[in-house]
Amino acid sequence: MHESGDVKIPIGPQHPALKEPESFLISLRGEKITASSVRLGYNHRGIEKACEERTYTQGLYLIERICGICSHSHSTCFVQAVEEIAGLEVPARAKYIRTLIAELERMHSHLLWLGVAGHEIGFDTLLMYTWRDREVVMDLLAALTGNRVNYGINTIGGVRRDINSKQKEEILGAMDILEDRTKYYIDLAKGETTLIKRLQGVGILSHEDAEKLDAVGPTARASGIERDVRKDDPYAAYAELDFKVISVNSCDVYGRTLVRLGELMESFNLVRQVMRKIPEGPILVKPPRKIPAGEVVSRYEAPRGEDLHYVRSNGTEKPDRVKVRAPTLANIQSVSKMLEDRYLADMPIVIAAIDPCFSCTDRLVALRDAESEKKNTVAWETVRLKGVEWYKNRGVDFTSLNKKLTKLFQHA
Amino acid sequence: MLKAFFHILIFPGLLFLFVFGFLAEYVDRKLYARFQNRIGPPWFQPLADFIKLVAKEEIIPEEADVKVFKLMPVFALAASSVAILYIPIWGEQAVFSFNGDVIVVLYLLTIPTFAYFLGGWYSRSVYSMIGAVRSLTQLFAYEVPLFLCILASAMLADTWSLSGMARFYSQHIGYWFCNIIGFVVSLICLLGKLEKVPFDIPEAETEIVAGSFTEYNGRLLAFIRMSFNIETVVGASLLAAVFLPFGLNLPPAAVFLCYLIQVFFIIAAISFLRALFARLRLDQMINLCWKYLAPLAFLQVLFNLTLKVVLPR
Amino acid sequence: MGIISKIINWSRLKSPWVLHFNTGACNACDIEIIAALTPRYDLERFGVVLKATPRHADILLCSGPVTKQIESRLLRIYEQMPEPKFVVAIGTCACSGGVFNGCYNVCGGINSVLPVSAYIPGCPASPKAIIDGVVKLLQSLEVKETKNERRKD
Amino acid sequence: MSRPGKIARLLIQSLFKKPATLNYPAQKSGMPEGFRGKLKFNALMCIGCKMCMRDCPSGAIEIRKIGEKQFEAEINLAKCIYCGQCVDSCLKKALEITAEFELAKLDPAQLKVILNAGNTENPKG
Amino acid sequence: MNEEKIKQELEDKFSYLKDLVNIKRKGRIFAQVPLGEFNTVFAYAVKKMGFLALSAITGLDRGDGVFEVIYHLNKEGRVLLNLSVMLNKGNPEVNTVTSYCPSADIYERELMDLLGIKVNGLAPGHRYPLTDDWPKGEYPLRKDWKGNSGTPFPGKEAKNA
Repeated sequence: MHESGDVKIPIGPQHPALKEPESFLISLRGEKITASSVRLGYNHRGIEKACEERTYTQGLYLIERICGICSHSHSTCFVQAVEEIAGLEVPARAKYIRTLIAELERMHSHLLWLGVAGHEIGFDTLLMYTWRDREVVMDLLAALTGNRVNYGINTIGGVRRDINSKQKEEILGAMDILEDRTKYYIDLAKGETTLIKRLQGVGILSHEDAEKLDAVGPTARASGIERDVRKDDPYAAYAELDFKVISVNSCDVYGRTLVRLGELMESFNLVRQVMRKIPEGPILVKPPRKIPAGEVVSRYEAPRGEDLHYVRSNGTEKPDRVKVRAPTLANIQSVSKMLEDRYLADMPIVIAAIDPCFSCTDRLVALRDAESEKKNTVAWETVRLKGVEWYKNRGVDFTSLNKKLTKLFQHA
Repeated sequence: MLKAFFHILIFPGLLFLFVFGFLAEYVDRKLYARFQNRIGPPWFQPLADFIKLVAKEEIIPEEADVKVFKLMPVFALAASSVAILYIPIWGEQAVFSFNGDVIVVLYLLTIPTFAYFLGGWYSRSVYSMIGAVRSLTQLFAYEVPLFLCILASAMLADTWSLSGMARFYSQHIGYWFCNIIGFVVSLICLLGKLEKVPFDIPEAETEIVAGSFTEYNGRLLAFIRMSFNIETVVGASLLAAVFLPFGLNLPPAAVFLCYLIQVFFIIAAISFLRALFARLRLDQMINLCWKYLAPLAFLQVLFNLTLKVVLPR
Repeated sequence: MGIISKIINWSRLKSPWVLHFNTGACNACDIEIIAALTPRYDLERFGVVLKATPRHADILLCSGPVTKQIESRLLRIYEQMPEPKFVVAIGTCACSGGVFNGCYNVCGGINSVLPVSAYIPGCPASPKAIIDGVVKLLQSLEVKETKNERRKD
Repeated sequence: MSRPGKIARLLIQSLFKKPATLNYPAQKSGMPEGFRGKLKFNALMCIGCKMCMRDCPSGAIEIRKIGEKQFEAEINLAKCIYCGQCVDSCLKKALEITAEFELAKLDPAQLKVILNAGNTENPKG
Repeated sequence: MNEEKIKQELEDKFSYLKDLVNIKRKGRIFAQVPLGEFNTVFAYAVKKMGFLALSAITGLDRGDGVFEVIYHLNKEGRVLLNLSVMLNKGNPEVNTVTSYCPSADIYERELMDLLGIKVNGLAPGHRYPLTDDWPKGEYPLRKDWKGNSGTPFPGKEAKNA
């Protein structure tokens, strides 16, 4: 797919557009992207194997650290699986608390995404404001769970911390603040010309492609696939709550933005419902140390899409196999499609638009990227010629100027 | 002779420019931060950055063409500093002026861009390459409307010397209003020249790391940043001289004060715009310049032509 | 001579430009680093600017356990940074490998690869902790520099 | 209807508003209560069952017998992930979590903290 | 969406699936398919029964010289049909399913790299997730794989102590 003539740019592993070490290889013709490929694995720590040699309790914290942004997603998904195998009936209150944290996490993740998206298109002001407002959620999470990220609220059989009435009020108060901030951002997203210019029609992923490539989460929902595990296969307390699945049909980055903003609004009302409906009672049932043998597939709607854990136990206190399918792994396959004949300038936002979370993705084993080693070894002569040719076609001729200058500097 | 040296080295030459440059950067960054509801850097920040960079180890990438790589930043710095000498910043009279210095100044202001282009081109890293080519492409987009606007106002003043223009406009204060379109357009173009959002395409961080300057570091980077600051000052002074002819006939101190106010007003405007928009794509930017700014500039020219015919002297 | 080097030291302490490199972290520390730059915490108060390329940076902020395949790259980035340069390990994983100790693909903390000047534990290290760490580092440098001064004179 | 510069009003407002920035560290401000920071060890309560060691996800804590019914805990701040599992696992409430989060150290040696009856919270030196 | 119906349909269509299909709970159907018949069943599930989306492919080492590969198919994201197939550790081979679900590609590469399961008919491409110079015959997820170096997990020492 990468033709020899084209300019190849390695994006990553250390690149401002990616907050994580991953490597995309982009072939350019002028400003146009002709081909792109992704190499994963930099973030690979071998978690799946490691889980096999840790007890469920230890494993839980490890799983939580698959990803710092959707930590609650992974840990919940895992404990749900373990509880199902062990046949534990989790108290209703615990389920509601999990739901609460899940929605708060979704808020912080989507606000974060909005900021990052802003940064990717050079709109740092948006980054600054969204992250300022995100701090409200972070404070809540810190107060409720005891940590800003990697909350450690889940434990097998329930949750570790209860919420009191004072916290309830704080939460509701915060929801109001966040809601009108979000309304403002929706207004902004719908109204700011430069923003729309950069997002609309970029990173097209048609409905068919989305289905063919099994896209999940906002990426899929922006291509008109109404799929949300919270509705389709309710877990925690979602069965008892009512909410809409946001989906639009624009199939582009702009659509994904709107979907996420819409989901934010949904999350606010979900949290309000939780606060209203949350029953009294215990928050934890004592789990056995040894989990009986069995196998379970557990699903969870992470902010980025469906998270899927397969857990098989063998009656000991350590799992036999833990398989994690993070949402990004499902979505990453559609990135190349989205990048097809876009401009280089669109690359960061298109990649960002699936809200990639590579630390989730590379659970397995690492790879050393052969291709991005080319960074310094790209035959710059070809690069130059291509560039010159491209601009010549557009009526700009460097070659003569270039010759003159080289002469000049040889004399000098 | 001595006087010339004084002008070149002290005022309004290098020393003044450096100080003013630091001030400009500070104001820009501080305002930017405040627009974003942050505190922002302390007043000495630009100075500290500069000294640190100058004192830092210098690495020259082995692929780079050393001569050009080293020469270009200095070149840019020099070019942008020289320009100030032709711009009236204290009263109506520039240090040096002759009929036609407008064009000289404009071209002096173009040189840095070329310098960055060559610097990036010869550091021979992919990112620098693309950045360099982008900055040149961008140059072709904003240069025309900018020149047209200045031209328009020159035509109205019927002189090719900046000092002359300043004199003319300060005498017919009413005329500045005719150039309002020109002022706005050229302000936007200035953003392009200074490679600031929404036109920071050549150094778009998330796309091509730091564009032409990816490989630069230490002293050379310091020079580049400095020449950007000086460009800011010169550009702002130019616009002030051409479009904001206020308080030129006050007592000298007041004149200088007015000048400062005008320049800082323009700098503030720049950092405001910079906080306001998302970065445009190269093609979008070119569209903007050719489809909207250039025609507007033309309009300005025609308007001024008719004005010259209609209005009595 | 003394005065000049004093000025230089001062400038170094006042404008630490940082480069953030994720050596296999779980993102938690990374987002906290970004959070430390946003209005609530605003590291720019201390002159800290997040730079895109190693060439411009003075301080390398590493987050995460060093995975086997990032090791070489980490070294390369470190080499690309011009002297004087410092490394700060942010988060438990960066300090020691944390929960990832024993994962066959992890080398352990940053200090197993690079000389580290400051350790900021925490999982993740909260923005406040990061600011605290950076400030501690700068203060220590100040002290060191002045000591060197005395030795010179 | 979209127009450029929709955010302008907000910008102007915040120009005249007080920045959202906390004046940390000049003005100390702690974490919300219940924040999981550094561990506290009440040596007198410890019975040396080592449940904490057993459940610790990162092997950050080690309980050592230093005498008859006397134990000391070595906590490696660099390994601890501040999850508080040990506190939950502890049968005798010998371990507590404090909200102390400013743990940055320049010297790795200081990251190992030995807690015993003598000092329950702060490392010596 | 009725799990019973799906179970019924499968069992009627393929007699050898009698009491190999079981419903673990709402929306979770596990079916163990004989190796030889796998492709037909898979094709049928995708083409006829509308299990269009492939959520993931899990490969695992059951220890007793048997590998298991589980295909997690889902229908409009509601019902999960987990088709598992047993392979002999001696010569583990499956046929690619990329022709039915293109997204299977990445999971199948995982199988190849981590368990050393041969996937027939998989289009060439760079390997995932292992590095290109990964030693031959090293398959991390096999139970008998003792791992390359890496600091021992402290938890172990804790237990020994």
